[in-house]
Amino acid sequence: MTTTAINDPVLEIRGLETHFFTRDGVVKAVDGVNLTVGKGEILGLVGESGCGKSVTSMSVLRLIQNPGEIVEGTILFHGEDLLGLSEKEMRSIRGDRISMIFQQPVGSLNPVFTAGSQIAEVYEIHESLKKKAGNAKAVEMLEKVGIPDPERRAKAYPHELSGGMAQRVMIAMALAAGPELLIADEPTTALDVTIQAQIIDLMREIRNDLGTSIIVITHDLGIVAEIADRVSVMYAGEIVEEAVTETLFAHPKHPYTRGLIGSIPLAGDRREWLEVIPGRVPNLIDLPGGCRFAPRCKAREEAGLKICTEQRPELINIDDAHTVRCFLYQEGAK
Amino acid sequence: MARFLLRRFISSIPVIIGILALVFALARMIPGDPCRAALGERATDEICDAYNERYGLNEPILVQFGIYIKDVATGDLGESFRFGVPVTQLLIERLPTTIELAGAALMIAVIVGVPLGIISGYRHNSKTDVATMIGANIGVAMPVFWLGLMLQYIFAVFLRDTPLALPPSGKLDAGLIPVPFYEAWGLPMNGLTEFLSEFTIMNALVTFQSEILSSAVLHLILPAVALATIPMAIIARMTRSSLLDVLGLDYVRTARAKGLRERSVILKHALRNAMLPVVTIIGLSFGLLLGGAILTETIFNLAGVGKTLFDAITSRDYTVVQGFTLVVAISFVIVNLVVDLLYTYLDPRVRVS
Amino acid sequence: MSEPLLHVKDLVKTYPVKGGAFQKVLGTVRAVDGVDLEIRKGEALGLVGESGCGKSTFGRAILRLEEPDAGSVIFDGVDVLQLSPKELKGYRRDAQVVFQDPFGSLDPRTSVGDSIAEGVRVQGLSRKDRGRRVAEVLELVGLEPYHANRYPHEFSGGQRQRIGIARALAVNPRFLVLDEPVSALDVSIQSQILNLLKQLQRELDLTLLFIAHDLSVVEHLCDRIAVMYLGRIVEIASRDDLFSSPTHPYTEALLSAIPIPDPTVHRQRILLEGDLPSPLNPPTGCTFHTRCPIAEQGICDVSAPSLLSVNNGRHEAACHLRTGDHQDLNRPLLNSR
Amino acid sequence: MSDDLYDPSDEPLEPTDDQPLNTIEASDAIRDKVRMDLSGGDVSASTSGGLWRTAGREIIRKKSAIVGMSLLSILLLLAAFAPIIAPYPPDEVLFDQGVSPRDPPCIHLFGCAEENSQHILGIDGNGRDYFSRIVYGARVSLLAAFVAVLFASIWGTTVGLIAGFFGGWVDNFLMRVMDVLLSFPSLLLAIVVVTVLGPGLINAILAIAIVTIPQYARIVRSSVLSIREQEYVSADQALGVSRWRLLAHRIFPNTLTPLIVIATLGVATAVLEIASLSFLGLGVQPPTPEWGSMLAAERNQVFTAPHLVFFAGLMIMWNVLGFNLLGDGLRDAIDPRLGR
Repeated sequence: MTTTAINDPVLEIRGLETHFFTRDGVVKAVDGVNLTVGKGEILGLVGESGCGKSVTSMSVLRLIQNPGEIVEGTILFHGEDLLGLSEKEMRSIRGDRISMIFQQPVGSLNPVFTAGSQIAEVYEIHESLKKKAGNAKAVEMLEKVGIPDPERRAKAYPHELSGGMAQRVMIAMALAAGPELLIADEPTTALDVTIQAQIIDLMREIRNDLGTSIIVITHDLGIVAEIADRVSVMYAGEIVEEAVTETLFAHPKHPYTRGLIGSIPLAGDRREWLEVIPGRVPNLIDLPGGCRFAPRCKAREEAGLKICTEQRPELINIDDAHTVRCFLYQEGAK
Repeated sequence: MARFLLRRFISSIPVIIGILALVFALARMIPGDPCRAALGERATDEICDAYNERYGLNEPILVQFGIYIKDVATGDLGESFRFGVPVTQLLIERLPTTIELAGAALMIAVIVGVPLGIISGYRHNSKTDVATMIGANIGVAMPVFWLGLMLQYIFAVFLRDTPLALPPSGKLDAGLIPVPFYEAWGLPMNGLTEFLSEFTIMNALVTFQSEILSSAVLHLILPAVALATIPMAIIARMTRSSLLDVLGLDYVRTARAKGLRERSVILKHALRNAMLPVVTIIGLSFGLLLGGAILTETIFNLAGVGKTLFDAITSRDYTVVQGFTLVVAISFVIVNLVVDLLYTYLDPRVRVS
Repeated sequence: MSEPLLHVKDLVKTYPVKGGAFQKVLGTVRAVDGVDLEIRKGEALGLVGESGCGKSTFGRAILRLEEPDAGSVIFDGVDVLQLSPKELKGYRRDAQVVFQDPFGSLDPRTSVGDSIAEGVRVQGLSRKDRGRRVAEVLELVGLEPYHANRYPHEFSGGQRQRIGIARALAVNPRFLVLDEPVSALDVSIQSQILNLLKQLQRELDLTLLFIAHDLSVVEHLCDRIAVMYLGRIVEIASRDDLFSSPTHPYTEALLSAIPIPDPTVHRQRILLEGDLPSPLNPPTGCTFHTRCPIAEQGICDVSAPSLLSVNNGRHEAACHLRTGDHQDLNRPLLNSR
Repeated sequence: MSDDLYDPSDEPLEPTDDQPLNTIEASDAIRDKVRMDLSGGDVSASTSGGLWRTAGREIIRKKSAIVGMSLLSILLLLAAFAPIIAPYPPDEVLFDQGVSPRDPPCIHLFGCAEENSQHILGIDGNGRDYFSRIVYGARVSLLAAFVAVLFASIWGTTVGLIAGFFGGWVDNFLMRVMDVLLSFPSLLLAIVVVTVLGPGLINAILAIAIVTIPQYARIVRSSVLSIREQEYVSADQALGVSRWRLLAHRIFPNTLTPLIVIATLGVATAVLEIASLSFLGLGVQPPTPEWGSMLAAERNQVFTAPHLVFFAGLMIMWNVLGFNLLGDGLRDAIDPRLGR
């Protein structure tokens, strides 16, 4: 899968702004995000906690709850703006054409219903199947996601499942209606490494076998490198860099991306010291003027750029399908 | 399931023994000489000695406790000094009144409280929510005895001669004497049938005594409403806060992401979980109802457990105090057991372990 | 290398599992099931394993935060487990701990300075000296002395973790147990803490036991690495040996499961089937045989392997098929997919 | 706060093992949480970083707390300045001043003849100025409830601390005793205890305190259990801090937060129960002006002089409402997750 896939976009987010209106002020959790996911593509959305990556995904399904609100932008799904749909039309898309899995698989399943019946519910909603037929298809689905003894597992309650098993159930539920887009929000964060590897493999298989487009949201660059075709890096509510995975890891441009890659200890890497990004993520209520990364940016100091604190940088195309939001690469910014 | 039941039951045995000990001790500690309380102040020392001998009151306290336990186990709760009838007979006559009253109150509390809580939690921060919560706060704060008196005034005096007027006290209109069902059906009279026939409304229903039925229902309304107010407010608040808690949980998000309509999300996915703590509180409300019954029955002049108990305390009718307190406490324990059972049914997480 | 500072012999820690009406003991979980381990002066030893493998319990047991059921913990020649509460005071100065949760590890009602000073107070320092010591260690971990008067909720996760480290360092310990010190932190903060730990280890000549689930983090900081599975150590080797020639199939699986942030590297994954077995009812023989891709019936499910030296070196592993009588190093790993 | 609002990824990365739920303990825990709701709301044993200062700021933001505090300040003023506010001493019989029993209210402003002396709430059955008695009643109601809660919370805390900290058979024994006490409807138990002790204000206070001890004991115990597992306690243990110091400096202060909330809500319950006991004639004895007993004295006149019943009850409600709202506000301020 390469950038050519974008020519056949499943999802196009343009200028998305999702804000939370709290007592302390407006939290600009997502502030002008553009994203495109091609057919059969796996897009990695990376960022640290609080950067707005989860809010972006919840915005796609229009599941933002009070006091949050999508204030701006368009979310085109096969060219149709999801933000313009009625609630009823939106419901028919959720869980059917776009579905989602979450970080805490056990907590994401309802404790009082069996795993099977929760999957069957998807068939009841979207394919108007009767309970019995739904249950049968649920068992089939469980088998597809690699759960041994699916009939017995279908009758199990979530607390009887291990984390890995519960995440497979969640995936089965998400895939039940054959969605075109799967959004996986930190799908492996709560799992052990060996289980994490199983789930990553499963997601790759899904894409290969079913052609489902997937957005993987994570803070773990390792997972992105393993699975994603293309990566978008988010910082403080905006996309700061986007590129094909190989390019991004080989030639990271944005100082934040470079810092992020440099700060993780790599297997087999024997650096004496890890790179450090000084300071901390800015408060989303009181964002710095200019570039949001400027207060923590070492490259800016080295280059002696003044504009960084004065003007907000635009996303610029520096290479074939490699965009970055940084004045370092902007002609005439110096 | 059966094993769980058994285990839960066994675990309440120490508590029941504790209750027996406490009731026994408290009854012994109530000031006054039981002999003279029973036989009158003029009983001579000889008569009292004989009396104490007969009732084992001279024995060491542990032996007395042993005798007491044995008596309770065989269903012998002693004899009321004041009425000269066995305490069990008194219970047969008075318990149904209280069960009917508390049952009606609980029904009102649940039927009104739960939906109010749901609406309030669902339409969180709306006008309905704010109004309900103000109402619930006031409801919790109202003294039962005051509410009872005010209801009496409003419905018996203020609304007199209107169709809304309600009888302020008693169980039935004067002169009405219900025919017990066992007579109507030609059944033998025994403890059980007599006990069942004391449920006035039920008895009237199964024997088609419509006049008695309507009178009994009308008489029950005011005390039941008075008694129901506090639990109703508590249940509404609990339902609301529990629903709000659940609505913030991950699996509710999953349900929405599946494409369920909001109504199903709330009524199917959220409510089932939100009801778990509410079930427990309904069980606890029972204790509140029994406590409140003392006040309500006194005000509405109903010869139930509460009023009998209170009268017994003020007239030092120890065996009645002892027996009734015991029955109330143990029924509270049993209600909690039933609640646990219901809980297990509702929550699979508890069921399996 | 230098002599051992800490020598743990056959350490066992069990937990009763209670149930029933009378809280009858239904069974025991052997959280730590006979662990032998040496930590040498000045080294950083990594202890790696998945959740529930007993690695944190091990850390708590050698600090006597939990009382072990059997075994000995010899620190500098003294069996720590035999010390009376009074004698323990000396050990408390020498051995300290940093926890995972930056939010739960500081008392919300105590100022940061008082939290840090608690240890030196126990050791009998005067109030004035305590204040000085607090200022010293705060600077040591990259915070300012005036931070002492603030309360935990005024700090970010990374800063709190620094405070936790300062508290441990205040008594000037020689040995530090780090229980998942970075796993609750954001990536960019993790590297700050890891660098700090490395720097402190060198400056203060600390001996570290670094407990983690993340192999690459451990690799960065540790000289030697032990791998734990269901309460037992299955492999222990120097960092280089472990990464270049992992011997136990579980270690191999763990290594191959680490996501590598380099999309150009394509490895052959060894995927383990299924989940961790219940520690309440562990498998017979080698506890790993239920998930092991090379396990052989009649061998692995019969007897428990012990740690044996690999190639007569300091590299040890517990696997019948790789180190014991049935040794066959060329036995291929079967890929599950 | 804004951070965890929308991004779940700052959870600790390693999952903690799901402990199997023990049926009985689970349902007990819920019962505890729920029991607190009987007196107003629930308080989780764990306290998030909120210190008193932040809590104070939060309280000021809570409408319910403000309303509660206003209601209570008015009562406090009534109680403090009763001799100034009340036109008559509470037990002065005014028959020689031309009143007869249960005279209706006489307010000059509303057309009551000027030559009659003014009694804004009328005269009670014994010829005393009802308004003055209502005003003085605030003293008894506030003081009695406060003392009862103070007593119960001190003993409950002691029991809970001991049970939670020492565990084992001590815990088992103490908690079984508490279970027994909780098996009785509290009003019933209070009635029996007063009967044993003999009626009167002090004994009523004592009775209510005794029957509420278990509530405090259980909430403190569960706080202790959860605090004992906190890493900051482990860290102190590793530093060699003694058990007693841990109990006094770490565990006890951290149990205070839920305790204060429960105690505030508990005052409301105590107000109600003292009034109930007095209403039944077991609490405050006449002629001491107390709302419950004043109401009891006139209850048979509810059809003829309802105002003599109405105002006493209204005052009880006022007091209860004040403490409930304040308690709710406190709880929301301390545990913002519940603040809605």
